[in-house]
Amino acid sequence: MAVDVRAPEHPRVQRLEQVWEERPGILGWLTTVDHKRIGLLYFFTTLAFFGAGGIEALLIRTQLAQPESKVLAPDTFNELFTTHGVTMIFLFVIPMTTGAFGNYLVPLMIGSRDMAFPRMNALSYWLFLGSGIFIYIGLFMGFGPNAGWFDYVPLALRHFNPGPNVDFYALGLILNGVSSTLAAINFIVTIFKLRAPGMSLNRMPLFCFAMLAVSLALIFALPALTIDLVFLELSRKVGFQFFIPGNGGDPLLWQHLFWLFAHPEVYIIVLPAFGIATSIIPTFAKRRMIAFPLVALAELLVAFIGFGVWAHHMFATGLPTITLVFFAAATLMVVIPSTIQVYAWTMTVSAGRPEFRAPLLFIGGFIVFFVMGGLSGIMFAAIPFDQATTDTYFVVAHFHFIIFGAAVFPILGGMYYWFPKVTGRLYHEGLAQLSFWLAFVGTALTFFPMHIVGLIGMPRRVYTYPHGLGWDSYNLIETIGSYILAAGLLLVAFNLIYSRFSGAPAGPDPFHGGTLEWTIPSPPPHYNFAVIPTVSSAYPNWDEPDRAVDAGKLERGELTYEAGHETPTSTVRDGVFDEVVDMPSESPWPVTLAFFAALALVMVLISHYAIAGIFLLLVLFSLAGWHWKEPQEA
Amino acid sequence: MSVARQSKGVEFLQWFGLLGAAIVWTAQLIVGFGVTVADCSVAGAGWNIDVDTWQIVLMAIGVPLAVVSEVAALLIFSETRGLHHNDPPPWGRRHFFAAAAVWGNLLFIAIILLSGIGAIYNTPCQGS
Amino acid sequence: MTGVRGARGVLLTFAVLALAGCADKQNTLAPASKQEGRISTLFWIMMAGAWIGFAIIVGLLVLGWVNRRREGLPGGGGERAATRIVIVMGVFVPIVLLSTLFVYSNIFVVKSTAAPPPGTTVRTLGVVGHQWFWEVRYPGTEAVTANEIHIPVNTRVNVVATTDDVIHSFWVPQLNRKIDMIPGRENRVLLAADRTGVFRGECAEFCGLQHAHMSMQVVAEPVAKFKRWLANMARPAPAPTSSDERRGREVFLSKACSGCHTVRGTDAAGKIGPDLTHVASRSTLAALTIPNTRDYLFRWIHDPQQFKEGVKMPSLHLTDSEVNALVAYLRSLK
Amino acid sequence: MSVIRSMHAPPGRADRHRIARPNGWWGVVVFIATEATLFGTIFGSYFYLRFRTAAWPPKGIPDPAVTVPAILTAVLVATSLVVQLAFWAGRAGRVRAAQWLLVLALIVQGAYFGIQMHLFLDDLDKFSPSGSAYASIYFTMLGAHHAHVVFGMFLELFLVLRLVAGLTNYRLIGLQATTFYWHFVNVLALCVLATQIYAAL
Repeated sequence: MAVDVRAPEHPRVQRLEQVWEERPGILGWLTTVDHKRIGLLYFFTTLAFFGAGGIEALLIRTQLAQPESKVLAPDTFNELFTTHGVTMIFLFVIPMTTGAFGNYLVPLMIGSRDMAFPRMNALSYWLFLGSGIFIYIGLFMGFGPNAGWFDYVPLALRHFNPGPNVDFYALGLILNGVSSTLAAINFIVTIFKLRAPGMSLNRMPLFCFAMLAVSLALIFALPALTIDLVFLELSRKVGFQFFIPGNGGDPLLWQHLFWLFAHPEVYIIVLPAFGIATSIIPTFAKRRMIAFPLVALAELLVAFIGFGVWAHHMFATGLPTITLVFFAAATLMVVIPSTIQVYAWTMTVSAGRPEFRAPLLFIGGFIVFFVMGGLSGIMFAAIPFDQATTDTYFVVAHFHFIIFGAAVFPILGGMYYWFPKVTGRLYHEGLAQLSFWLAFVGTALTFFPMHIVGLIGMPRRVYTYPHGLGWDSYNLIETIGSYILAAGLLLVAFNLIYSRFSGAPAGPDPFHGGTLEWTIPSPPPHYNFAVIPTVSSAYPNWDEPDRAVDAGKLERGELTYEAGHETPTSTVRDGVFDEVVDMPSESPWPVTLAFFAALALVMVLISHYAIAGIFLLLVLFSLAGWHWKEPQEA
Repeated sequence: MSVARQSKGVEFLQWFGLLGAAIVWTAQLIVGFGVTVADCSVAGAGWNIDVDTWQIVLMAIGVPLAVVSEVAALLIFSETRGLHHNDPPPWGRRHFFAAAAVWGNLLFIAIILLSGIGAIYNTPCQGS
Repeated sequence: MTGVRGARGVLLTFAVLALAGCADKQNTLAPASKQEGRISTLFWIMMAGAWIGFAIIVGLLVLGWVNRRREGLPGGGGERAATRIVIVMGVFVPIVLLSTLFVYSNIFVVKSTAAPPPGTTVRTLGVVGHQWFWEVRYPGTEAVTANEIHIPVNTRVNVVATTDDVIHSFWVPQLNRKIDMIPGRENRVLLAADRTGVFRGECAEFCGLQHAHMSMQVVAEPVAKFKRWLANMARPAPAPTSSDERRGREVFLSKACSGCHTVRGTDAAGKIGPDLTHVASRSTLAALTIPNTRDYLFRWIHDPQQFKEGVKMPSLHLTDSEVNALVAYLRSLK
Repeated sequence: MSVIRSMHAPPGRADRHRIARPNGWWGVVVFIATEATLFGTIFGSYFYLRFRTAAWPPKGIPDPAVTVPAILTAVLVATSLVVQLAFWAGRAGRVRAAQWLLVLALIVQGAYFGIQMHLFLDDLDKFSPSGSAYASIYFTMLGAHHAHVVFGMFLELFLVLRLVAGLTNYRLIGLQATTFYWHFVNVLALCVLATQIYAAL
């Protein structure tokens, strides 16, 4: 079957090698537009931030292990929990799932040779890197964000927060938002236009549906955050009055805009995890997903209804009940796409012959934690109960079960699952399963007691708490759990590094996965597919006749496009072959543009607006330089 | 009626069945939420807005429209009964979306009803 | 209600033991008012449902594991049967259950626990959030105090919650839901203790450096006792009797103290710190950070920062004798 | 099945004629979607703040001008036609025509922008954005739109320069995208105008 497609000695394949090869060395990485290399850049960068966020979490837990402890000063604690939140959400989970997994896998799953806008793809990465460095420079200079990740005004305004801490937060996130927006545009067009011939929407892998949902959500959610941050900076830097009650402003405007972004954000965080789960489950259950269309729609529905629930973060602000009920209703019904998926996953596992290897174990853990976090989430749709427990550790427990249990577990499972594809080597199964159990127990121990300690009155974001309120033992258990969890994560890292160098060779398709990435060699060649596959179902790798036909095309030179730096496009709805497009090759401009953009924000931070303007001109200049070289000139 | 025209109609039915209810709910949320905010704020207080009437009207328009889009989905679904969701487009795709939308639209109908009822049965502008 | 309690015992051994075992001072599930009672009932009902739902999913996963060697569902049946289960359990059942929950909680419970409109209760009191203490006012009287809210038992008290600086959140878990204190807004919450006692509360919205040290307590007492307390609170500060106290007052008025604190009946009318007119009648200092004893008061005046880093009150570098005099004076402000 | 494959297998690589919208078109459409949301958020904030203030504009702030902005907007919207003509000319291969039409659009839009800037600074003298929430949102909204006009002019300028070297598929798509962007900016102009003069009605 597909094996023939990869005959490396074939002249067409060699030609493709020449056409798609990129400059080696550091310069190659700086100018790369290859979605796989960009994916790896994202992967390692986000892992670094994951480490930072994890250390922050451990410091927080250490401080809270006992009442009245003095491990951290209050201001340090406040910077740490704020940066922990910002890091894990904006610098780890989202760039990891979209940037790393999405970038690497989407083109492979839809049978394309790259993303629709490769240079813009590189730009998203460099902007993201800039935003991360920007925020962390603040932290290391002792000006870490310190008003909580949702940064409520007036606490975040200059009067109560004179340092540059919040400016690092706001400007850093504006840059981060631009990066995510560009990435989202890229994913949408890629998924719309670059699908292999025959891959009509109803034959698109569920992972791609998830990425499509995420990208659409980002497109419509991020502007609210951007505007909110602009309002905030205008208020802090030049005294605009959006949030000052005396002059017609309203602190709640910040909250409305922030949550209008940040609740869809929550679904943006978990949706790719759904996508990873729906990739891993069929492979190891050895059957196609149950209720496939329903699951696909569910992923889109979560993203869509997610826009109508924001005010459930504001139930305690004294808004009229008649305003709140709209959001309570949507909050309850947004549960149902998730119940659909949870039952579809479990049913697929039951109906198939599941092989509980590490990736599936992590998905199992994901389902357990996601259900737990989901069920406590339902409770917040009950307005009076929400008002009783919001801003307590009950909430902290809820969203960590979602963000850690439901988003990070699939990420870990996905790391194991696609590790052979990316490296060409197998991970160590025994260690992997051990790492799962450590992480599972650690997560349960860390976050379950938070429910109880919240119900018995512990508010979130306190740097210490008095003895004698019955909170001590739970906090100690949580801290112990967090260290077990850290051990589990380190074991994952060790396993992957060790296997990278001394794992057994994996071959193109170690798990017999259903989607297209398993039809090509591991690691994938620069051009991904020697023959652009023609698809007739959502699990093309299981349609062996199709693959045999593809293999035959190499000889005939059908759909091989080795003449130039090209890939075919297709129609949006039905994946009918449309045209062949020239793909741009490596370019120095994205990284240059990102550099100037970051400098412009630094200048805004230190209030040198004229210089910032100059850097903005340089940004436009780089944009011109970028488009001066056109793809067909490659 | 030419085949092209007919397929255009079918195409519209499929997309309306998929998106109709969602759009209706979006409209209800924006208007319904906006009205409550306006009525319960400093300036709006003077405009004596009758929130309940607004909500009833919104439901009276929204629910039927959502039901229509559910019907559209059902029509396509019955039209494509027997197809597999991986069958060749356009019919395979129409079946795919209809099969899902038939259930998805129920959510929007539920949300529209619950929001409306909640807004009507609670006391206007009473802090919560 | 009892049925729920029964169910909770079965469903929740872990949590219940935990909750029973702990101190109840700030426990949302140890209600001391009808309102909080309704809310905790709502919680136990949702909790029961949640555990059932959780058990079903975990059960299905376990079944999948047990059945891992055989194709098809454990009970037989393939794609169609599985899809039917997804639709019934994933769409129909939740729509019904969640809609019921919506009506129960967001129409009935929400109404029966909501803050009453202004002027519909026997008593109204104003609580103003400050970084980081609670100013308590009793409209219609002179009484102003801090961090210690006295209310008559079995009486509906309408609390008007406002803020002087950033957003705080007023929360007495055993009495009712919390309410945010937001600049430019007047929010309300109902307190109606159905038994006497001291109920601890804490600021729930992150409000800066000392968010962790912004607690308060609500003392629900018999009406007569409350009336006596309020009458005393409304009176200006008692005149100093001993020479020590007199000297203390001198220090208080001559040094920076009076710039931030008010002692009614003297020239001290500062608005930044808590009103100290009857400070000696309170059981704690600095929003429940330390007990209000002679020793602690002494150390607090010496260097407040050691207890509450970042608190607005500076160390005035007073001599020990000055501080002793101040302590004597302040302890006389019953 | 076989039907489908025969349908998809292209006759060699030469086949360049397009049966659907190009990637660039989709790219700009999605970009416009997010931009539209951005302005939607601004308009939303404007009316949210309006609800919370009894007098709009607040005391001491003059009503916004109506006539001049209205005329200016009309002029700007007219350039949509010019840019569209430029695209059609380009598609028909008449490169020079396209270039000159773009130049014409640039001149008109430049004039528009100049006068708008004058009005903007004039308003700044009359009342400060840090005086009231009304002023803050007023200047933010106008500033945001002016920035978009500038960016649109930058795109046109870039195309004018590129078209000197003749027309390529890539530049034609760029021209189409820019045309689209301008239509969007002009629709925004109408919405901004409506919001801006709302306070005077």
